[in-house]
Amino acid sequence: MTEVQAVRHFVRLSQLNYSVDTGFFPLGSCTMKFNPKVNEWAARLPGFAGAHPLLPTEQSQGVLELMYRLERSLSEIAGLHATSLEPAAGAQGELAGLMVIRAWHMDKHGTPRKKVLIPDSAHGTNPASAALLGYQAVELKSNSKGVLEPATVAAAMDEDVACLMMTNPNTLGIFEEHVEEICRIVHEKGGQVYGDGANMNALLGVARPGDMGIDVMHYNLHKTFSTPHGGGGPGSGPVAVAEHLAPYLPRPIVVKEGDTYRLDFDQPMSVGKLRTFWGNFGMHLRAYAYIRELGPEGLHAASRLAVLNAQYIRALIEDEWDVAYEGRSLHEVVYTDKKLKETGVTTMDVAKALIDHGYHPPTVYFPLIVPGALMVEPTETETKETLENFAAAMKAIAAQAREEPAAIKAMPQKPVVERLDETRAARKPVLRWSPGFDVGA
Amino acid sequence: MTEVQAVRHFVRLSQLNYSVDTGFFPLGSCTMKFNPKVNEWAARLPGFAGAHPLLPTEQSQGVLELMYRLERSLSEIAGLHATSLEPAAGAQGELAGLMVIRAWHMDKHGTPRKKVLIPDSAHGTNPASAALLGYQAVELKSNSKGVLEPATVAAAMDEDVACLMMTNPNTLGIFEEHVEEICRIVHEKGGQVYGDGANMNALLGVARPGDMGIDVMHYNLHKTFSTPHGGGGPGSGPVAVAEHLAPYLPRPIVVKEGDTYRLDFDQPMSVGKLRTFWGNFGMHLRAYAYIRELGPEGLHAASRLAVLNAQYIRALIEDEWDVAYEGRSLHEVVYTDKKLKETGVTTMDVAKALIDHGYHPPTVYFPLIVPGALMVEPTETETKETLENFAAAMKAIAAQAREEPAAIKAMPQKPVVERLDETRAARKPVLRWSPGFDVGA
Amino acid sequence: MRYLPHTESDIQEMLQKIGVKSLDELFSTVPASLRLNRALAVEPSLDERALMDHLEALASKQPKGAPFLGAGANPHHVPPSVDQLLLRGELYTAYTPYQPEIAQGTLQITFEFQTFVTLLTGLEIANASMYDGASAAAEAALMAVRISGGKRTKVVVSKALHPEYRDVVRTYHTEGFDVVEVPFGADGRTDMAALEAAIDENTAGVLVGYPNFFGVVEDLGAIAKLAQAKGAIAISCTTEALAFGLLQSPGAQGIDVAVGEMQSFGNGLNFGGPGLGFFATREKFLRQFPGRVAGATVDKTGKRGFVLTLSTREQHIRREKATSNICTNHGLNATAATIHLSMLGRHGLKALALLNYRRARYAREQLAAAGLKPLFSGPVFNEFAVRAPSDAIARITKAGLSGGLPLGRYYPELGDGLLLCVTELHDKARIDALIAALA
Amino acid sequence: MRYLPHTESDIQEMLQKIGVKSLDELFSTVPASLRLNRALAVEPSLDERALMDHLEALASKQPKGAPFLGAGANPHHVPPSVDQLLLRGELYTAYTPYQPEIAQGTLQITFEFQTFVTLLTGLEIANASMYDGASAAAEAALMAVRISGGKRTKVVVSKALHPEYRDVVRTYHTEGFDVVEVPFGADGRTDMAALEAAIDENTAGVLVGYPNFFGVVEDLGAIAKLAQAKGAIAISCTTEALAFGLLQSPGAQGIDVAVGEMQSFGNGLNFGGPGLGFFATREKFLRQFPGRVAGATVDKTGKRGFVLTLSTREQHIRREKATSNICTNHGLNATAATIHLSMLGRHGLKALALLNYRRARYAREQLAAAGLKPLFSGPVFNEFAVRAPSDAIARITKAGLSGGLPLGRYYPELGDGLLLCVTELHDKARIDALIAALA
Repeated sequence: MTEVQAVRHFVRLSQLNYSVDTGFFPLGSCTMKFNPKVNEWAARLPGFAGAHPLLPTEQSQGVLELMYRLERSLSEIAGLHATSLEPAAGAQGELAGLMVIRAWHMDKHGTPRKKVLIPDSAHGTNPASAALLGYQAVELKSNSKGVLEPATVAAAMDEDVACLMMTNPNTLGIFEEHVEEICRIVHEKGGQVYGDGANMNALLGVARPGDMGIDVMHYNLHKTFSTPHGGGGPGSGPVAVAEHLAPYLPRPIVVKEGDTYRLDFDQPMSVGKLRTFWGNFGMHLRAYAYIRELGPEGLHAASRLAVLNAQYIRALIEDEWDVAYEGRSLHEVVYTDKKLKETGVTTMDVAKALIDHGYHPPTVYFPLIVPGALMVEPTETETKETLENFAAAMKAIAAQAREEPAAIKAMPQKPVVERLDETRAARKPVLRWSPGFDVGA
Repeated sequence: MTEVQAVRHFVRLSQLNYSVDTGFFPLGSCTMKFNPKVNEWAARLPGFAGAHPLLPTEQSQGVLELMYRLERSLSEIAGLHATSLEPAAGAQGELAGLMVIRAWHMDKHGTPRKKVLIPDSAHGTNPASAALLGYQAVELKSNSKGVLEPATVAAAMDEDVACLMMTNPNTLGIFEEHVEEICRIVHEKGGQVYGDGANMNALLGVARPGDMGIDVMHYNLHKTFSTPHGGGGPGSGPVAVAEHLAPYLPRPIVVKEGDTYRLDFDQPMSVGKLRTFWGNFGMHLRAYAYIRELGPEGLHAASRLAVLNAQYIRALIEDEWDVAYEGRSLHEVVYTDKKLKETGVTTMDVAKALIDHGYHPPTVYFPLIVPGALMVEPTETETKETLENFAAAMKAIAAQAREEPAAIKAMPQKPVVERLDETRAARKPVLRWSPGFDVGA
Repeated sequence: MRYLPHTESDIQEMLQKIGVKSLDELFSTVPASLRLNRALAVEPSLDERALMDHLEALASKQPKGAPFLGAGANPHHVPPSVDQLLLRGELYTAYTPYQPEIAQGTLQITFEFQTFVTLLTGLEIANASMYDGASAAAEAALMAVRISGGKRTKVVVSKALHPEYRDVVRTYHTEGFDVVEVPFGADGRTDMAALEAAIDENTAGVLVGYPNFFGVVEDLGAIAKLAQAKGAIAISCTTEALAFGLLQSPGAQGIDVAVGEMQSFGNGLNFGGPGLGFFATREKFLRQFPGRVAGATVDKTGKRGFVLTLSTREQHIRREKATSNICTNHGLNATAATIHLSMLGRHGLKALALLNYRRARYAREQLAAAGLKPLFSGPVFNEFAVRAPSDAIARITKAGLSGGLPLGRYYPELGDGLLLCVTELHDKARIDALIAALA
Repeated sequence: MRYLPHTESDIQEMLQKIGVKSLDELFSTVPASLRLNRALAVEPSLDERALMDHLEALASKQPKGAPFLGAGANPHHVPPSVDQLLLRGELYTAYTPYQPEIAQGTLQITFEFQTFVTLLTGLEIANASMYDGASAAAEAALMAVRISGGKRTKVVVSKALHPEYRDVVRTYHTEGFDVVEVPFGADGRTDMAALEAAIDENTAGVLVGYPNFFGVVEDLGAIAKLAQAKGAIAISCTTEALAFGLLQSPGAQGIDVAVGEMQSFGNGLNFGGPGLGFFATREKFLRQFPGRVAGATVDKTGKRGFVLTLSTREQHIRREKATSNICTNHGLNATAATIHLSMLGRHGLKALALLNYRRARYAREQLAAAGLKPLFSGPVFNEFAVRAPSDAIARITKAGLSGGLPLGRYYPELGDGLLLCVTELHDKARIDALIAALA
């Protein structure tokens, strides 16, 4: 294709996408906040975009200094000792964190232990990561308020348990108020506590996982620190650890000696390498820019306003939409489709109706413990007016569901395609163009 | 507005525009060719974007060298002696060219003379520019083949005529085959010939205005040399002149002395300054990049393929669409709505119907001498397939006009608004937002 | 070939359909005597990477960092957000919005631009932009003559107006009017007594800078009164539109036409072009004012939309009777300014103007302390003139900085004057470096 | 505050509607003992301009120009057209396309990416990308074990595979399999006799580079036969995907799984990340292969559309039974590669690969003439190792150039080896400068 053909093709395709730059994207747990444009500018500086990972230390000072400064910020925000920037995404950060715990157990107890405790509200990556390392995932039930009881943990905790993985605030958006006691229980049996950092956007400058007793956590820079999601990555999942776990971090780490920054490969206890080179530097620099843009006050304000926005929507639609758990939630709120039960309209139908109202749907059917879950996370970068318009759409859909359920079920009508046949896609997979390509018209 | 609000607002607005980057734009006389992306990259180099026009010569060598190289290229392409890059757009280039002619007459004949001869197929800017300098515009009729006859010029030519303004190929896309003789006639009476460069895209490396006898011409860098149209500028309208007119060019000009480039203000005969500083450098650099991208062979190929594309459309739709003048045309073709007369469908209706077919309409009702004119200029950057699809749409519209004229008259339906009430806009002008702003819904 | 999509077989098929044998035959109407028959003697083609290397080499010859120099091309921060929005092809590869249904983006942005111009100038109507401040000033002078029905033929111009603007006004005056210049005083403002004396019943318009070329803020209210007392149109011309963030608007001071340059918002310097001329005036001159303008209307279903309007004033309709010969304006530059102003908002605009004012004041005070006294006593915004040593430019260049305009270039009588500009691009360290270089 | 749109009155109205008195009260469920109650000790906020100056200062510490170094991060020309398309917010600020109706752009691009991967590798199916070449290699090893139903637990890896890739494969092997390494010969290729000896009935997969870490092109056909003779899966791993423009595809040589790094297309170096892992295999492994995948289907009206499919293999459905724990992939990098490959086309790809090959050959020949002999005798593409003086890096740096990897870092036995890479970014002048520095 010539340049003009390619430009037209991809411009046209881009216009078929919904994105943060085109509208409100309240996708729970994904933290679709605004991606500042200065960060994209920074990422294109030739010194950064053209930096080769294997040049000598003296030819890498600019990029290493940036990584070092980011590492210090992330450790401070987590209240932990050190952070490895290496993991490519949250799931790899999780894997790295579990490997660190595993290595620590091997070192300290001569065994990796066998089990990992995971609350029923956890992300799907948690059990998958545990399984990848050969751990048996043990599910813990949350109580009727949506939080984990110390007694539940105590009952499951024994010396076969390598760690407890928890998300705080959890995937219901609720702060695990017993976190300190839970950590104490796990630690007493020689276990470690892994904190999934997916929901850190609620806590910046408010509270720190390290202060709660959490030993390891990963960040999602593409959530909390505004690096763009890219239609499916790249992400970046730095893993922060308490001091006793620092020797096990993936290698290398960035250190500062005098005025010089260098990669330190001399980590004999390290779990090794999870990927080539030193992490997704392209994302590091955006996250670093974001942290410097906001500073301490800005980060704190971001979390407070993220929570304010979520609670404001909750207050606006509380008469029409059932909240899964009654207690105070923070930066996201999980609704159920209970009030629509008799109409036959499902959570998926609501999601598709929101598309026709001009919004990206919330996360649906997650967490799994909530029937027909709709998980709304507005983030702090949305205006009061946007939240009010969204709330109005949610109410309108609830009303229309009662009056014209069939109309809701026919949505969306506005996008370029209607609901797609996913079963056909999976049963007769067509995964590439080919001369005989003829799916649909 | 915060950055996110502004981004969404302008992204949304942008998506309401048709553009070269979204589709075929066969707007006659406007040369909507592809705008190479490397040129946009170049325009953002800090050394260019941040260059101040009043720094000392030694701090301006990069930009001056570029301007000098562009000036040399434009003079060579025109077959003329020197080019001033100063005019901000074609219309200002025209004005500058006429001023140069006027100053030359004053110098040589002690009078600016009174009249300017302008063929009936000319651009509207030609008489407007002439009038601005106090000249009386005298219209010359083209012959039945759409070209200017030497006899017509001879009849109108006297010693009160400052110049003849002509476009070649003219706005019918037809080469003025008598141009040499016409120039001789004008010159014999002491007049000058001004060449409107709007249609230079037909002639790059094929023939040169200077070789035809033309004394002055302006370029539209935003047509021939692919600088983007920007939704209405900025353009750039360099004016090239024969040697005898060079002393009158706007001041300053760029000169090279040894390895140094500088602005030469020492032009006592100059017509003066038409604008601040030294021209639309932002456009100069894009045009220069374009010329360097294509080189001599590429420029020649561009004109040959531009003509090929226009003639191919003509061949594809010749049974359905009446061409205004029968003879061979070059890079653009003017059609009439004659064959639709009995249907009641007008040229404007055809234009609006093309919108629903996914195309930008051609130029309509221009040139004025063609009733219901539709002026199609595809440019060289379009594929054969695009031209065939467009031709199919033109045929489909002709057919539908006969069968369902009312459907055509209701078009366009696909854009965000239907046909707008232009009379209301002019009668009750609302030219800005205000607290009571309430036009429409 | 790059950008040219045709394969050899495409070309052959197309020629066949057209009914000719070769590409050359398409040009059969061009007389043989006029055919070039050789390659153009332009430089050879470069591949994309080589072209980029070549252009980078040229760009890298330019000095780095923001110059301490405005004079109608003011160095300001262009937010990456503005620049990235401008890179959207839908905006920059669109044409003038003659087909409004598929140009609502450009049209609404134009409408918003007009709104911003009226808000900044305190006037009622504005056009969709002009080439630059100087051509806007010249068009204002032409309009003043037009308003008098051609009966008044003189335009009085302050000598403290930007010299290039005065040049351009003179260039445009060929037939329409005479230009009379009025001197400035020790405060750097237009000499009011001389101005009063110059304005008479033949004066169509009075044109002054605001701030003027020396960065000095004129007393527009008094000037407007003098002009209007003789039935002339009062025109202010602003080369640094950011000043509107802090100064009282021209409209509020009684000015009839406010023109100038708005490159400061969202546009780089680009060696002085393209600029962004703005033109605002009173509603009563609606049918007289030049340039393109967008207006709101409705479609057939009553839905709001925007169109280019009042085009009966324009050349493509009026031809030789048009109010101006302008066709292409500077739409993309206006788009940049509109985006930037939207992001700034009223509060951000004021804050940015204040930051400029404070930094310039700091520089002025420190320079004065270092012995570089102000040239003029009048109030200033972010530009000001000082008395400087004769080797000032050499010292500045040696310090790795750039800028400062020796006023002798335009005003031989101000030989030791150096015009400086300080904006948000000049942080304290950079200002201190300038002072160290000049002290 | 920047990016935070709330005014003070917005906040008060919102708090009132919620029914709390302060922002602090929103956090009432966070125990007081856990509240931070101080500002985070992170660096202070910078305004946008100051931030840009700071980041530019950091970036400017890096060397200029393309390094003579690949080793899995290959310096290539990224056309501005690719970069500018990537700046479209609709592409880079979208999420993973879980709502297909409003993500057809991302989904179709993913589908096109998968198509390109199958075309380049000569295999039948490909996923939507992985983190990088190394994790793709590790996932391929895991898949080989999975295909054997867990019965085979050994993976044989060539020592001429990228050392970091071998590291990563080892890191992933914790429970699933053992890694056995096989040496390379004097030609820089995997030692075939040793390889044959290492493969047994417990071998799940055999993994080699193509070209390998030394830039040497392995005999994939022979390797595939050795692996398959023992029922093992043959895996090739390519760190420089541009080589596919010139070399025979892995699929055509009988390879079962082709993985590697595709950063070379449309992506910068970015200090080594993000990369763009690709993963292609035979259709019969459709239900076993890892990662996200897009497929074509129809909507209710029969119109074609794209969806993520085969997700029953993925963690958000399968949780601990998933084929991989990968959730986010490298979609935007895949988009960049898709755009670049679209523009290159078959012809452009081949031309670009040939240009790389020729320039590298010129450099090799000139280096050899200057006394820097090739380290290996095997055929190469655009990377190659030479015997270099011990101060080679110092000389290169002194010449204002960068790159060359001392092989001793990873292979102590190759102490005088220097790995070099030459691409379209290195013109003759730059190559000659390198040779002059090393001669």
